[in-house]
Amino acid sequence: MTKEISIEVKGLSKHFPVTSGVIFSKTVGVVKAVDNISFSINHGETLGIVGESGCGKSTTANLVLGLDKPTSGQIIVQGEDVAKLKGESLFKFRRKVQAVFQDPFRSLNPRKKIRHIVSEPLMVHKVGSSWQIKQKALELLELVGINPQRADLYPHEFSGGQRQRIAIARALSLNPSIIILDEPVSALDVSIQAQILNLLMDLREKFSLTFLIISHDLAVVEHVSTHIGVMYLGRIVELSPAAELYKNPLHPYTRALLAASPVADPDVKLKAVLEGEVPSPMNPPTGCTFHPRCPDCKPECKSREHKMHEITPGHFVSCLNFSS
Amino acid sequence: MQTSENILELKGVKTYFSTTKGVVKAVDDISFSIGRGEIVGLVGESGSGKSMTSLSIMGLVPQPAGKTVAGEILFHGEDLLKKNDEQMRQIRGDKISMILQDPMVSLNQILSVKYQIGEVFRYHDKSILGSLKEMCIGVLKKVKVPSPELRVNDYPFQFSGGMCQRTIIGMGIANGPDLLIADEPTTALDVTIQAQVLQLMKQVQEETNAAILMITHDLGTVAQLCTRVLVMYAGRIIEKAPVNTFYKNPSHPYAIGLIKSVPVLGRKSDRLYSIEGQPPNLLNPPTGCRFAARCEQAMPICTQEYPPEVSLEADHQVSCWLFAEKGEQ
Amino acid sequence: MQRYIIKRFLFGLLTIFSTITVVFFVMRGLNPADPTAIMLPPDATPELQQRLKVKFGLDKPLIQQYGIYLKNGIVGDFGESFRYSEPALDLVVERIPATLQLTVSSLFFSVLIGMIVGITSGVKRDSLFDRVGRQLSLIGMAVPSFAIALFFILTFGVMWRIFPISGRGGLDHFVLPVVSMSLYGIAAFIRLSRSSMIEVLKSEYVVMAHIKGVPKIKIILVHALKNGCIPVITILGLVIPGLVMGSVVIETIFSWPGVGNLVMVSIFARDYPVVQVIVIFISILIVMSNLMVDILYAYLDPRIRYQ
Amino acid sequence: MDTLEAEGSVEAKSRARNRIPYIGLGFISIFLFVVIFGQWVAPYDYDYWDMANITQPPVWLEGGSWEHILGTDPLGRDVLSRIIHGSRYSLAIALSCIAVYGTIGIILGLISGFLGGNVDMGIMRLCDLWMGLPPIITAILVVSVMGPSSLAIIVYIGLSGWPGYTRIVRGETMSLAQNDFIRLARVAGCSKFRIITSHIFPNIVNTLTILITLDIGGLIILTATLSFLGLGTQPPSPDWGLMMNEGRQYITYAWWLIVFPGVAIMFAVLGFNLVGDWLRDVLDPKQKLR
Repeated sequence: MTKEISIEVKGLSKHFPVTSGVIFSKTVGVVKAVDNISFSINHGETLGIVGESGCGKSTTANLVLGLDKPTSGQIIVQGEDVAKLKGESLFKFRRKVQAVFQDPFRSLNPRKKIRHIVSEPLMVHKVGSSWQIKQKALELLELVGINPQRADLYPHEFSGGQRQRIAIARALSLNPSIIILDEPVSALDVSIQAQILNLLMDLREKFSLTFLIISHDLAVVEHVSTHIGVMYLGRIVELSPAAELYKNPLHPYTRALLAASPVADPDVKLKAVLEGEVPSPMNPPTGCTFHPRCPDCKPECKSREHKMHEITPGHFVSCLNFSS
Repeated sequence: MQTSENILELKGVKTYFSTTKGVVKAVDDISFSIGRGEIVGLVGESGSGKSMTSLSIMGLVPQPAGKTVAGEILFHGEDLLKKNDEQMRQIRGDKISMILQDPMVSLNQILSVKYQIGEVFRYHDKSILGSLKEMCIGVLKKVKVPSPELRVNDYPFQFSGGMCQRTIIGMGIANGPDLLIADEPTTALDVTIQAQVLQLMKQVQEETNAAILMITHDLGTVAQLCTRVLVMYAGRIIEKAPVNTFYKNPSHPYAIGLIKSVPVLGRKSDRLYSIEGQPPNLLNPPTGCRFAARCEQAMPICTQEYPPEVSLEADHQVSCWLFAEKGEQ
Repeated sequence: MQRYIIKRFLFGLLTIFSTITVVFFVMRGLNPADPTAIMLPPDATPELQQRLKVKFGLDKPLIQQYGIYLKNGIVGDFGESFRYSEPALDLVVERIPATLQLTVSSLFFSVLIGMIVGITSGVKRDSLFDRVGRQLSLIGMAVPSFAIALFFILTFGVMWRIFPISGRGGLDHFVLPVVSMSLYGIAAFIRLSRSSMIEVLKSEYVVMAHIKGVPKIKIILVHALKNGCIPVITILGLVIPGLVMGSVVIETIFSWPGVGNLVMVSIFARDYPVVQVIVIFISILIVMSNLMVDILYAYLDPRIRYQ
Repeated sequence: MDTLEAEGSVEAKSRARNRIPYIGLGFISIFLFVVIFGQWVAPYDYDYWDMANITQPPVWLEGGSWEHILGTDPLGRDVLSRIIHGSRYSLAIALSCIAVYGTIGIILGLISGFLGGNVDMGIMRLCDLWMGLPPIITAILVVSVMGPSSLAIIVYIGLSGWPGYTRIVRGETMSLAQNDFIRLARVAGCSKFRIITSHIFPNIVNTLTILITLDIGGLIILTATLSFLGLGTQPPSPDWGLMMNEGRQYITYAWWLIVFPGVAIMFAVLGFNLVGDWLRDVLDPKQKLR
């Protein structure tokens, strides 16, 4: 496999204005949902992004998918800047990047037969004749383990896991090279979750796909990813190869997250628990946004913002303790 | 069972729902007991009937469709199913209390926190013990809500999710219950907040020595908190074991599959084990073992007759033909 | 909280102002008929007509008329009625009490009876009381108030002669108009508060209250009632304009000497100054009642209070 | 709790399915039958003056006859025939009103809900101001400009009814737009037009069906009321409200002139309300629309 860069994100920010007013609205503040993040994913690799709710991970997914325009920064997908795409070029870009989202109950149009759900991208992009499209849809269903004889049923006749399979079939229909997975298994039961994760990994192998997987569940992300980024209040605080992150977590937040994730083994006991709660993104703390909860906080942390530093090859962290 | 005194004992409890399509057997013949100071985990996937089990104990099965039709629920040896509404009301919130899953919707958004905590005292004649406000502040202090004197007058929408769940836990333990049922208490919370709440519950348990029935789908939470595990599948309990035995040496094929299908941090494998298929419909559950259709080791008898509960050790029971006499034929 | 009320108040003023403006231009600008033609006998000379126009200021350009209208309006001069040659404002003001008595008492009965029956129905869902109440409320919503009024006149007024059927006088004059005006509202509030109650009783915080061992009656009176009132109040804001419509109908049928009666007479007589004053009165009434609904909202729902 | 809720909604839905409103459907079928075949069913023309039999009581009273089952008015017109012909006016006016304000309301609601931002803001402010303009004032304005007629009713209701639809459609559209299948449609490259027509609109059809069914009843009442006040249809049309207005002056000795049209209104409205209620239970188990 060549080390070809699939997605490169440079200094990406997305700020949402907060407005108030009954008749005339005025901007009273900004939420920095995503604040100056950078990462890159090589072809065939999987980057997992973990973080708690409101840390900006879903906004990141929307930006990479071109559903939202960034406030600043660049997203370069196979040589093209997503933010600059418009009209025809954006339409073409859609063929390369597809997505699977969290809630299998909300990600399929309840009024359409699953055959139409799976073939809609093909119809919109006019790939082949209607007969070919129909055949392709059945093949895709078969591929993800749905009996093609059920193609004329509606989504409500399927269970959560099956719906997620249908959503995956749809994402694959245009032969994309990149798939964005936004919490793909968090709405599923444990035994179904394993089925879907296995399916995703098989498909990645088979079609040499590049994944960007977003989840709050560190164990799931660790299981499928080659690299992991940890997000806190709109920023990536640590980015490293998956194995390295678990063995040698550097940022205090990463350590806290690892300690807080309950492990399904009674011998591994919960370690130190992080105090306090995530501050409001409308009013983030100065300096390092993590400093009010940080066990290793130094006076300078309150005022100085940190840049990412490469500690070992491929392992970046944004913390004063490691900025040599 | 392993402790001398059982706080709660369920014997053959069945809770059914009548719908126009037929009877849904949400809880079908389950028996277990909880000793003083134990933390018991009731594990199962969505739809397995674990929430209905807890509502059956509370006597709060949604009426009129649902009803506990058979069995005994013994609390300190007295059958809760034989109590009238007023007697149950006095027990609820005092001797038995419960924590619900989503803290943001289980508090009434338009009543103050003070009022809602106060209800626990007011309706169990505890208000003579002191000023209601002081007692409410005490509750918030116990569950470590910051600056309780000020926050007590707030409304739930001014609290974060974690604080709401702390408040609910506080209400649950306010009257020193013997049994606390926690129905997915951390599912709606973020990872770091979840850890705080779990730690709080453990601490509370140590202080009050209340028994906790922890209902969850998260095997991680169970491993961290519980002393004993009950596994529920499609309305029935299929395995009961101490927590160490359960994780090290599970017996029922479903329990084995469940444990193997969870990704564990730091133990990356290429493939997860996965149980193929879907749980059965509780409207018309299969006559035999309910897991038979998904089981790799299914035998002919599995689809014909429900397996009896077999004791492998003193406190390790399993309902599976692999361990029962007839199954070896 | 105060900011919220002030904002609502300012929005109300804007509504009144835009209503006045729209009404002025539509009535004087788009209107094909010449009001002076109606005031005068058919054989009147054009010169007489012109003099009348000058008298009422109708000869000036429309925008200028509007300016004059606003300027005079601020000091309470809304012109003279074409028909009665009296200040339009006085004509309307003397009829306001009669209308308010009618509308306020019907609103009171609608809300009171409707909510009591509706809440009881919701709590005792599928009981005999609920089933009977539901059917009656369905029928109540299917009969227009003018039909009820005529039916009452027929039975209580004409056949049995129990209650007077026209005019305003003692308390007995109130019975038929108020009852016929309230029935639709009662039916609507029964249905609304019932479904709102059922919704609230299903919620998690009611389960939580049961878990805490709160007695059922307290759950209904404190938890469910307060939450269940919020959608009812929302509808209240929408019911009030309907009530104004109802009062026009009822006042016409029972010859009730109120504003609703006057507006019908004035429309057919093309007595614009009076119609305009009535329009202003109605929009003030509606804006004020909306403001009251907003305040009630803030009182019940702390989420608005602490905005 | 999730299973519990799922069971609950399934139960409510199937319970509603089993309780088909036969009475309501019956009323509607009779009403529609009369609307469509009234011409052939009615014994007389609505404006036929049988001067030999004026103010004749219904057949079962003394002086009544089988020629005029429900009696005649002081011009000798057959009450039954007038009611049968009048059904057409009620339905036609109600449907035209819905067609006018429904179209405006739905389109603005879809635009407002899907595009959001300043467009949404503008449309919503317009809605607020419009709703602040009391409906009776709109009626007064329209009638004073156009003169009383059925067209005036349609114009007035068409102009004043749309904000309600806009708000509901906007709300539904916004909550649908939160759904991941809309995000996925964008990811697939669907155009805005396609998303609105093939993803959003089919999902609000249920809501619209309920709204329209429940609205027809209300509109029959409203138009009858306006005609009764003399603001709507003019004589000699057999509109039910107008019939009651004309019958009012004979209330002391010809009660049938007001009772029968009133009963007709009641049954027609009751039919639509019963069916609308049932539709809401079946199609909207979450009871978003009260």
